[in-house]
Amino acid sequence: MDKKLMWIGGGILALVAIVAALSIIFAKPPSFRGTLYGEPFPPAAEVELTKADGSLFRMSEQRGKIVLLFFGYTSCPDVCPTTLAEMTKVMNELGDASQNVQVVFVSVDPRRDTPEKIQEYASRFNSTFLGLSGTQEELEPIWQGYSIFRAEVDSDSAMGVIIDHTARLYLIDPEGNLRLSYAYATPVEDIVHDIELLLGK
Amino acid sequence: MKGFFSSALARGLFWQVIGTLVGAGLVTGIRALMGLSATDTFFFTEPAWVLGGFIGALSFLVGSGVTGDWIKWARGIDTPDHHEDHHTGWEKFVNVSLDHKVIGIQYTLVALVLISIGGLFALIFRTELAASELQFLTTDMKLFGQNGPQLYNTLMSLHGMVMIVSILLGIAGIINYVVPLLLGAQDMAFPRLNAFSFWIAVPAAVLLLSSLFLGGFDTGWTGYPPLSARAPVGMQMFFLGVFVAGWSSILGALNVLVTVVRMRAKGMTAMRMPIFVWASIATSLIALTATQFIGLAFQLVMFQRLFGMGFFDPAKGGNPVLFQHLFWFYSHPAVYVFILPGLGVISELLPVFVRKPLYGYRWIAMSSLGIALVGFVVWAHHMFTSGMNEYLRVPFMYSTLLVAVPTGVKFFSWVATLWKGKISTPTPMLFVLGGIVVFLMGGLSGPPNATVSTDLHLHDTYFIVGHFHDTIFGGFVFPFFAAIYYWFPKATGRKMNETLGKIHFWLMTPSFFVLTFGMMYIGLIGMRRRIADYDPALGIDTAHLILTISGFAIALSVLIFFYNFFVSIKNGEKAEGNLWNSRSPEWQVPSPMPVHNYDKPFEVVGEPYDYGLKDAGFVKFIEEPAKGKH
Amino acid sequence: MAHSQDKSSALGQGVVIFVYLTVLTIIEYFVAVSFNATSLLIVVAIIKAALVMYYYMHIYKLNEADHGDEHSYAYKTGTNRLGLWLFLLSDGFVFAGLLVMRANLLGLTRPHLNQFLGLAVTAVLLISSFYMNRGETAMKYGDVKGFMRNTIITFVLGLGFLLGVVLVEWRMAAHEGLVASFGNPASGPLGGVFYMMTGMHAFHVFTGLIFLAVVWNNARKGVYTAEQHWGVEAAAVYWHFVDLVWIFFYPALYLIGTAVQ
Amino acid sequence: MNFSVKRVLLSFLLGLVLAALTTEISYALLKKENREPMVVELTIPAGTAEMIRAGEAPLEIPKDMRFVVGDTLKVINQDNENHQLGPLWIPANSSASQKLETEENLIVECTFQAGSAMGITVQEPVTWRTRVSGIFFAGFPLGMMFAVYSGLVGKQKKKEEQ
Repeated sequence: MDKKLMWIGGGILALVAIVAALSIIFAKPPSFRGTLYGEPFPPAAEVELTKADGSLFRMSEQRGKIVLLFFGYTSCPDVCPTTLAEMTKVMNELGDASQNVQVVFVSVDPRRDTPEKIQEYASRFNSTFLGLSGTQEELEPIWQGYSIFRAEVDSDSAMGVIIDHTARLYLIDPEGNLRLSYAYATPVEDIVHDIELLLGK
Repeated sequence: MKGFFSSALARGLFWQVIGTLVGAGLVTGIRALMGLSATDTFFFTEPAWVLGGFIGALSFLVGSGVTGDWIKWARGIDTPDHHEDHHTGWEKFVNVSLDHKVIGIQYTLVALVLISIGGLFALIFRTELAASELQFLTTDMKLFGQNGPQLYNTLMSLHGMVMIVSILLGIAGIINYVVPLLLGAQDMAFPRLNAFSFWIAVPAAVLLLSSLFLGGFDTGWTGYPPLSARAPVGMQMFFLGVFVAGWSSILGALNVLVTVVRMRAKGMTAMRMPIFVWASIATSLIALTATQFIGLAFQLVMFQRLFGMGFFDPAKGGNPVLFQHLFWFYSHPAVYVFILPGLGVISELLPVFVRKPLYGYRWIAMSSLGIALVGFVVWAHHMFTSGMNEYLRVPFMYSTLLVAVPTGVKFFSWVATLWKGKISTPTPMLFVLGGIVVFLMGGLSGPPNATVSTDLHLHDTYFIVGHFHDTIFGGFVFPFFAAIYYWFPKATGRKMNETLGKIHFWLMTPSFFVLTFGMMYIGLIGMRRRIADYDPALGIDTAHLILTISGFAIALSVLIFFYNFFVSIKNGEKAEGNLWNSRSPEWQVPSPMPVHNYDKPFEVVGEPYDYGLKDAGFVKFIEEPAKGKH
Repeated sequence: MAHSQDKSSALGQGVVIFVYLTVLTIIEYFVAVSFNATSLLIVVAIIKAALVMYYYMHIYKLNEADHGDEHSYAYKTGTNRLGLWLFLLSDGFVFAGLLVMRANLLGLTRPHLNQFLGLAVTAVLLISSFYMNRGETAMKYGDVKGFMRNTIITFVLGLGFLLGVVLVEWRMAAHEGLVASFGNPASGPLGGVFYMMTGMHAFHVFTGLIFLAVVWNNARKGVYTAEQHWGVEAAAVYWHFVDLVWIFFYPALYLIGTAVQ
Repeated sequence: MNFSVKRVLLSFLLGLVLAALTTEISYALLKKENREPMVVELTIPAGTAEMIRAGEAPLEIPKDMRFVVGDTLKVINQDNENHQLGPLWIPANSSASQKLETEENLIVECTFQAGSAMGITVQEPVTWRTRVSGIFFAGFPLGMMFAVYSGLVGKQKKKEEQ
């Protein structure tokens, strides 16, 4: 094996090592992709509703788990099912990391959504999803806390009354603080990336 | 006419039709099996036409027999190096020949045919534009599945591309005929590849022109998506025709480069080569490498139309500006491919009629290379208004203006060569001088389009149309006619008629100036490109009428040229010797040029252009028959 | 670089280069899987390309002075070699255009592909390149039988690559939503770029296989000898060129950027 | 023609340097419009919500803002009411930042601006990569020109010496 080849081999490995070192040094730290809330993190407003099985759900008791909270209603034509479907994809992508992520779907239509109906609707997408509803008085302060805009529009379609509502997704960290929020139709990879970044820390 | 039907051309066209039907039939059958629609407005569906056209082009080549030797080689059978042409007279030009002189003439003939077809299209829509409002290309007229304005768009687009293909074949004709003679070689490096490069252009031209009958297309010769992704089937034939014609340009360029590197006469160093050879190297460098990008850009749009791959469809995440980048990366260097050989002809012929050495030979040689290499990095000046990255427009402006430097060097050296020369003006010299002046007009109207601030207003107006007609006529058409008048005796042993030549020149040049200055004038007033009609309020009706008249005058002058060209073959005035008494090697042997060029190889002993210096010969024939250059 | 070695050291050199290429490919794979270093992947691809071009395609033969007699076989081979390399340069521009398209449309994202299958087909093509080198070296020393054996192995591996990409890879990609017409706009032009790049490369592998078959058949008929085997060199250089293209396409499609559904 | 590699490299270097001079100077002059991405802060002072309800327009908050792709918009809400700017929702007394990834030019809903709307324009940035490619597009042809012609100038001297 003539010596020149040995030198070339060595040269190549050296060059690769140098470029590898450089790319590690100058590697850009990964940054969040959603709307990021700065220090001191705003505490998430309390959500206190009775679940379909009668037990009480309190947001403040979800410590140790990431909560993905968003608002909608069972007879919603497009936004809610799409977002729920994306949440299912997020849970699949996360794999085993999805145990410490809880998806919560709160109703904006107390008149038609009973706790049982919305829970059944949510668990059709994924058994771990939590569908919550309650009376107008119980839901009013929660909508207020998350500035959820809602307006009833009566359309002549079979779905009856259509409710326009804010379609923002809130991400609450294990310490109960509001950390990130996402607009509607944010790509699934961005949400998964942020969750993995948050859990990874 | 009996010879025609058994000729390679006839066999090729026959097999092209068969191949198209077989290809289209195959796809139609598969579509029927898959339950898709089998027929469409133009009988076959679009995918069927595309595969049919492609297989038709390949069948032309195999049917015409031009790939015969290669197939033998693949089967392990060796073939003799020199094919003796067993056809004589005009039949030689419709059959496959490996002689670079026959191929050169074949290229030139097809170029003249295409330039007439392209010119005819121009006359049609020039007549329509003679007055505002639609006269005969009206909306309720119907031809080939297109109404008046659609037909206008197809004619305008095909005028562009047919002329471009005729230019590519025209320069290939001159280069193929002249370069081996200037180098002292027996033939090109790869004779079979040379024949293949010519013969592939014929089915390509057929495909290109078939787009007129298959619903046409309305995108102009550039074929920008998203419009080209929605145009009728004719668009696919346009793409396929250009794609196949591109191969001819690439393989021809490859052949020229290898011939120049490997087959020069003894003693012909880089700086003692005739200047036209330098121009051929520069033009081949571009044609060899950049042509792939127009092929790729068109292929991507074809696949977008056929399979829904959204390269340029914003709804599918594609980027239409990417097409423009890929397209113009070829198409601007392509315009330098068009003019470099022409400028080479001007530099080659000027010293002969001025009896003075070419001023600054080495500078002109390097300027050809300079134009070619800088031409690669200027393409985005076609896209200043396309929403490309605004910051990058300024660097492209710098590089575009920079191309004027080597062009300027050529101009100064031409003027210096003319200075104090004993100028004689037979027809070739008239066209050379005409070419210089017209190209100067083109050169001067270029920089306003290069600077971003002015281009934003001039983009897509008739000012641009005037500019590029000047550069293309000055850079190709005039030198092409000069080359034909100059080397016609070498090919046929007869001279073309001088008076008819002068009538051709003095009729074409003034009307051409009226045409292009008129175009620039109405362009500045606001006449847009590629529109079938214009607003009467602009008040440019009379200007358009004058343009149409000058267009017809140019057409008339070209007819005179054709008459002169075909009549002189048989009974032009005999001209067997060195009638221009040029120092160039091919004129040191009697015309018409013998089949194997130089019986005795020559050796370069002096400078190519030392006209006027006593006993400073350029080439000396080696007396003892040393090994001929093969 | 002594080119006129004896046969065994020439074959040995082929082995060493193959080892270098394999090691670099493994580095490339693990770098891409562990942390995202586009610049490193590009540098490794360029090094692999340089190795293949110098040792397997022996580009240095281009300026070997053979200005002897113009009618000699050697001079004509020199002319053919220049012609072939100019053709490879021009064909290279097509693949450069495809890489420009990939960069412009996908940027730092890439299609979601099966990494194991990607590495497998790359390995198959690399090994076929190795046997091609052995075949050509054998022919250079007159061992026609050795050339034919190695070319068969190259052909089989090449066919394996072609079927691996066209039948297995394309079908799996179609299942993962990478369909050519990508119904939902959100997935962007991933499908088009993937099919166009692998399709154009597969077409060149296909023509390479035909070239190998023709040359193998001619060798069987005894057309080639140690002094006169231009056909063999042409087929070998073209085959290595096809492998050279995949050296750039493999990271561009499988490794650079983050996978997007 | 002495085709020495040294001369060619020198020519390209000279070309790139001259191009860098011209493009960088013009970049320095135009810095305001096209710039690198950065963090842009916007503060909502306390009591803005009341002012809006009372019909007055808060002075410090601009009518419309101009960004570059890659900018991060950081909104600091010192008001004790939740505020909203398009997709960005900022709870009371906290801050929210959002990276602007796509070029756009739109009017967004804004709770802390009179007429409850604000114009947002996001244009292409001029990152160091754009500037370097600008230098290449101008400098490479210039260098090529020097390389092509410098071969002739040099040879002239050698020719006299023979």
